[in-house]
Amino acid sequence: MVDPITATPIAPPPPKVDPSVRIGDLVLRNAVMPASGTFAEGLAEIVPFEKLGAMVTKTITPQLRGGNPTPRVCEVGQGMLNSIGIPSKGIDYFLEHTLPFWRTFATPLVVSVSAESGDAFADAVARLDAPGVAAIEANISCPNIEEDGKAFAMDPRSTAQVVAKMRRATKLPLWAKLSPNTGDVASVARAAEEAGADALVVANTILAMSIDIETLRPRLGNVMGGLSGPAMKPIAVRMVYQCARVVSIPVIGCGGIATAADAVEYLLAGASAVQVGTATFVRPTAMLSVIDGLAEYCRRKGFSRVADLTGALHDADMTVYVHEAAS
Amino acid sequence: MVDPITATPIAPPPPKVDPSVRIGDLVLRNAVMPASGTFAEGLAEIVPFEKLGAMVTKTITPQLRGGNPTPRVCEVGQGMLNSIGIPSKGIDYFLEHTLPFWRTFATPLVVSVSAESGDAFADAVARLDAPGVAAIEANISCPNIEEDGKAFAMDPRSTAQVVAKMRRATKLPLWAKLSPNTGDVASVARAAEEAGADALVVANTILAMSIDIETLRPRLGNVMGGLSGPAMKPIAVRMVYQCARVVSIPVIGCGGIATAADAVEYLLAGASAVQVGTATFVRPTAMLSVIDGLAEYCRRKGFSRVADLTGALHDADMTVYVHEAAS
Amino acid sequence: MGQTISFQPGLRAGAASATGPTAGPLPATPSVADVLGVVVSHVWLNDEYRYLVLEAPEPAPLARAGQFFNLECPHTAEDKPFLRRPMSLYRADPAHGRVEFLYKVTGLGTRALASIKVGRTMRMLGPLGVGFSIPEGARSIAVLGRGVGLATLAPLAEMAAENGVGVTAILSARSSATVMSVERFAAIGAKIQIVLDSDGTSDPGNVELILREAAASGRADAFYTCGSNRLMLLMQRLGRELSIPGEVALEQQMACGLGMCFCCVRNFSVDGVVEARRVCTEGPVFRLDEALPW
Amino acid sequence: MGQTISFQPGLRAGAASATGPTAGPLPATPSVADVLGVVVSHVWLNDEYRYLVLEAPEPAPLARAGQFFNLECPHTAEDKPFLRRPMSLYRADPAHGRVEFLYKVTGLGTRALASIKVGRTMRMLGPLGVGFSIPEGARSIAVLGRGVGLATLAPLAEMAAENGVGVTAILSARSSATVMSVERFAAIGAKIQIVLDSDGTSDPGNVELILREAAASGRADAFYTCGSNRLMLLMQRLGRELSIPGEVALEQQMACGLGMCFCCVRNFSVDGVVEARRVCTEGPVFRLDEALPW
Ligand SMILES: Cc1cc2nc3c(=O)[nH]c(=O)nc-3n(C[C@H](O)[C@H](O)[C@H](O)COP(=O)(O)OP(=O)(O)OC[C@H]3O[C@@H](n4cnc5c(N)ncnc54)[C@H](O)[C@@H]3O)c2cc1C
Ligand SMILES: Cc1cc2nc3c(=O)[nH]c(=O)nc-3n(C[C@H](O)[C@H](O)[C@H](O)COP(=O)(O)OP(=O)(O)OC[C@H]3O[C@@H](n4cnc5c(N)ncnc54)[C@H](O)[C@@H]3O)c2cc1C
Ligand SMILES: Cc1cc2nc3c(=O)[nH]c(=O)nc-3n(C[C@H](O)[C@H](O)[C@H](O)COP(=O)(O)O)c2cc1C
Ligand SMILES: Cc1cc2nc3c(=O)[nH]c(=O)nc-3n(C[C@H](O)[C@H](O)[C@H](O)COP(=O)(O)O)c2cc1C
Ligand code: FES
Ligand code: FES
Repeated sequence: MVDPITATPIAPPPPKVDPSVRIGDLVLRNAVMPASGTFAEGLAEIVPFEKLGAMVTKTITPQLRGGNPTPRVCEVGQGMLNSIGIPSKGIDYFLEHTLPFWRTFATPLVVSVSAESGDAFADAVARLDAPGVAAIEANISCPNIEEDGKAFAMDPRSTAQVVAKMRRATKLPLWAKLSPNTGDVASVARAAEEAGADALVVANTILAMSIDIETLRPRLGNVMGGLSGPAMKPIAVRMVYQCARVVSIPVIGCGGIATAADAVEYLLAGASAVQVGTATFVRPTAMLSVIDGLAEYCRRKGFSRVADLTGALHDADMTVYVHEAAS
Repeated sequence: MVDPITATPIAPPPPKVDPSVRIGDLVLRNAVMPASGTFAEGLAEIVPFEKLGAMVTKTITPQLRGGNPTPRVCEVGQGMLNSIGIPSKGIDYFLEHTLPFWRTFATPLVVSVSAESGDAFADAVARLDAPGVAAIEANISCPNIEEDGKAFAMDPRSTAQVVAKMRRATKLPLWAKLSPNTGDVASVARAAEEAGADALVVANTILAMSIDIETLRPRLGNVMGGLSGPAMKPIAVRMVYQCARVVSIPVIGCGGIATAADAVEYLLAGASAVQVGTATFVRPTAMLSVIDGLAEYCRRKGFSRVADLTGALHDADMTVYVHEAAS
Repeated sequence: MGQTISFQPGLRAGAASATGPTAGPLPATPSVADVLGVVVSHVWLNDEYRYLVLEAPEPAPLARAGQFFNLECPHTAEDKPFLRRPMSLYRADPAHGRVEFLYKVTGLGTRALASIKVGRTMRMLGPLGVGFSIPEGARSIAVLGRGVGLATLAPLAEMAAENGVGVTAILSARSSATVMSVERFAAIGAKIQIVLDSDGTSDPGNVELILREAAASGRADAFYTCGSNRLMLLMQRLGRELSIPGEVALEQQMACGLGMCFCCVRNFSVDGVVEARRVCTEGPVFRLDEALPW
Repeated sequence: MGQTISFQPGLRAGAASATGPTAGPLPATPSVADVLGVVVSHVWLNDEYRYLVLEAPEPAPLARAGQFFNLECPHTAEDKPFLRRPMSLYRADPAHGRVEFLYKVTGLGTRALASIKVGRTMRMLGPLGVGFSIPEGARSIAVLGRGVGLATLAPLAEMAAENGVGVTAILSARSSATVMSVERFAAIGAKIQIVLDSDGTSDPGNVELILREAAASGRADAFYTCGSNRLMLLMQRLGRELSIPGEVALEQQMACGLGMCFCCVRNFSVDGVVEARRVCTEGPVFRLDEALPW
């Protein structure tokens, strides 16, 4: 090519990459969104929300809730533990005071919700069917009081029950956020799909613990908490791979994503989009570099659409035992 | 105190710390032993085996087995994945050729064993009741062919079955090595105890995956593999804590221990001894510094016995929901 | 505290309301940014405290007294802090584009921070949080700090002076070797009282006498404190008794610094009801009368 | 290969037998240790290759040609290798207590290694594995290497020379800029043939001619190769045809280097049966006729 004015040769423009992805009926302008509980209004000054694929709220509960004792976080190597709990002002407060803020952005809003029983979940989901809510993300990694406090998503049966109840309660796209604290995430994924989930988010934090050997006390006020950040990435990538092989709804990868390379790993493993959590604490602009880096990777590797990365792993010649542990 | 010869004051000798621990009927000279699969003859030139609390063999299977395709390991941040599989020359070979080597050391030998069904496990355990074998570690994190390849230790029922069969087959101390790839390790632990295990090892590697985004291929020949090293420590510490609260047999902590501080964390969480795996690859003398560091910690903190660290966590004033996920 | 002179660089979303997010879009010009500072000086003041000066682009040097930054500490061979560390503004110099911190080396993060060399860059998120405010009509304020808390109060004293408000500064420390920032307070003509553990003058009884005297002689239209639970309780009690409004700068473990993670909450007593607030967004400066001891 | 002159520093447990561990206690004086080396020189040879010289206590400088070390690479801001990295001995100098490596910067670990400065220390585990051996009665050997494989063969050539065995060295490289160690081979009076991709001389057909000529003129009583699959297959075929014994130094990903983890296996064809062997313990030097392509 030649510059029409100077008549000097110019490099061809880099090939255009389509960054958009589709999660069920929802088309997102790109594959990157925040993880629930790691995103809020305060980030707007640093990250233009119009650049994100979607916005995801902190989990909201039907009623006012306090959250856990402090300390609520601690570092562990290249990761952190949190036991924030789910402090929440309740759905009414959310609809009245918080939703109007989110509505001022053109980016789809995903509302994360949690409740203590299937019926409470259904009721909450129904109440959230409001203008400005693009999808519901059901945080079913939370304890189910009808099952002795075990999380819904630890078990395919309770997952199916709670998702089915929510499905009947709303026409909004319904995403189920799975827990990594299960021995059989693939079965849980299938149960959620069969019960009517439109997408899966894989995964929430991994239950963990850290002890201060000087004070001999747990480093979290709640004793145990959830591991997030790079340390959990290989585990969550594996779960995305296991889930994507057994469901046909989109899987959204989440866990330790800090760079575009991390996001690519999730997409290749089968994810259709990704959520960035802890990385935003460490580098508030992390999501923006993941967005740019994804397009750059596609350009370099000759993919014309970010969506083409989904499941593009070269594993056809490899034998996979989905359930098999390693050592 | 005064030096009797020079008559100058001397510092009192540091208080003696008893490093020994008891695992059921077995008294170990200290709390530190290698993790199965990360220890072999080749280390003898670097670590005097007489200094270890016990020696633990690579898992042995009844028959000759090949192991997995290469690459068999990859790094992930502060940890590694492996899909070695269980290459094994079989029990007969072990008894004839390998056991005599181990018998030359005064340190108790723990033989790790694995099989594909409850009966095969029982048979293997019976054959290993030979002079020089101090205890059996049953690696029940391996796939159970009677349960569609799911690991025995993913489920309390299959754990109970396989442990009960082994219990009937041997009078040797029987340790059950649990898998972290379960949603309810506490129930698995209880099942193993009820079925007759003398101790628990918590835990094996966590199923994980890593992808090379340049080649678009899994970084392990077996696609998925087990995460070990520091990255898994907070998860395994949590599991030790959960297990130690619900069983009265000793728990042996394993996962990411590289320093004495790591070992102290496990002991405070409820472990009676620890296994060091991946750290030996990174620093072949790691076990020796853990041994020395444990005594040093006890001295500094005023514990007269390393065994007194077991469960010494200050959590009495804290509310614990053993099953509850965090976020 | 009734009407206040606002010294805030502009209200931010989180700071605008302690009860919830505001509706409507945020101001177009960001007043918070994650900028790259360049270390221009970094020295030990004594065995424990380091003084760090950075050149940083706006908005960093627009930070006000009581605000803070969330600093990305470097990694060293031994220390690899994962999260950022919050540090109060010690001095902001918009004219020269400088931001200063004074910190105590306590653990992993500050040990790593202490390794950063002149000329190296460091990401700094801020300015964050709600800074100090001085009640309208105040002619003189009393500040009471201990340890690294003095670092947080020094820019408040200067802000007061700039606005023609007098300052009485009671500086508490273990020994004379660890009193810091005396020159800063002296430079603005503050009436300085140093109280020490080493000679018993830091005893709460003595500090109470000093504060009462300041109040009695009209040198304490408002109270400010930072760095000691015991001194905070003392000032709170006196403030209530003498009807002197006040503010306290609090600390809590932080992850995001931006009001997103809810790890930095502390409890406050608001009209008799206990309420949890995020130190990073609703604080770190709070009304003295609502603070609860920690 | 029949009877061999053993140049091994002493048999080690793992190395003693390819079929399983030996019974009985190990030798009292360890011939493997994890020692702390001090970097005395570390320079770039060209854009890709670095040359590293360390002072290290025994047994490190007793290493023999073909053996290797497992190096603990330093951590940098960008690269934090978790596992060690295996590197062949490039030169051992027991008299001066030195050990040298020549390596190519390829990824995380070698990038981090490249950052280590003169005067810094590095843990090095070794010497590890089974080194080269020269058949008894051999008067002259032919070595064929490519890329960094030349580094592994250089000390073999010196060992041959010390034992009065002549050396023909065929050095293959992309271009003349990347041929390494020529001086090393020249210094011992080896007959050197440089073959390049840039002028087509590295073509297997040409290399075959050179090897055949060496064999025909009695300069190839044994074959040695390292660094190229294609060249290994060529030498293996010729070795079989001409009944020339040989050895090949192989690489495989490693974790422990001590025969414990079984990650470093490669397949070999032993009397027609495929057998997996650990490169770290049964190798890295293997019989050429049993090696399988990778
Ligand atoms: C708004 C604010 C302003 C601050 N300003 C200053 C200042 O100007 N100078 C100064 O020396 N210190 C200041 N601190 C305290 C400083 O942040 C901590 O000393 C520092 O985080 C300790 O980290 P560490 O890794 O070195 O210590 P460690 O004890 O190893 O820290 C372990 C964990 O506890 C947290 N932590 C420990 N102590 C504190 C604390 N006091 N406050 C909050 N988190 C803590 C750390 O963030 C880390 O997550 C401030 C804290 C806050 C919240
Ligand atoms: C016995 C032995 C001797 C060696 N001697 C030399 C030498 O003298 N000079 C030299 O330049 N290189 C040598 N190598 C290869 C060297 O170990 C690798 O280049 C190095 O490990 C690459 O690590 P990296 O992190 O820089 O590269 P990456 O490609 O990022 O490595 C990723 C992973 O692959 C492994 N890996 C990559 N390439 C190799 C390889 N060729 N062999 C084994 N593992 C690999 C690494 O250990 C690491 O686990 C030797 C390898 C072995 C097994
Ligand atoms: C401080 C904190 C709070 C969180 N709160 C929630 C929450 O309210 N609801 C939820 O579904 N997940 C919550 N999570 C989990 C994240 O959404 C995400 O699943 C997890 O952190 C893994 O991703 P990451 O490694 O990118 O952080 C929280 C995580 C953190 C670190
Ligand atoms: C290379 C490798 C091989 C292993 N082989 C076995 C094995 O054969 N049997 C077993 O029970 N565990 C095996 N493990 C698991 C370890 O014994 C241990 O449970 C795990 O690595 C966690 O501990 P670590 O973090 O200290 O390595 C293996 C681990 C690694 C890294
Ligand atoms: S630090 Fe995250 S909300 Fe305050
Ligand atoms: S590297 Fe561990 S067995 Fe070879």
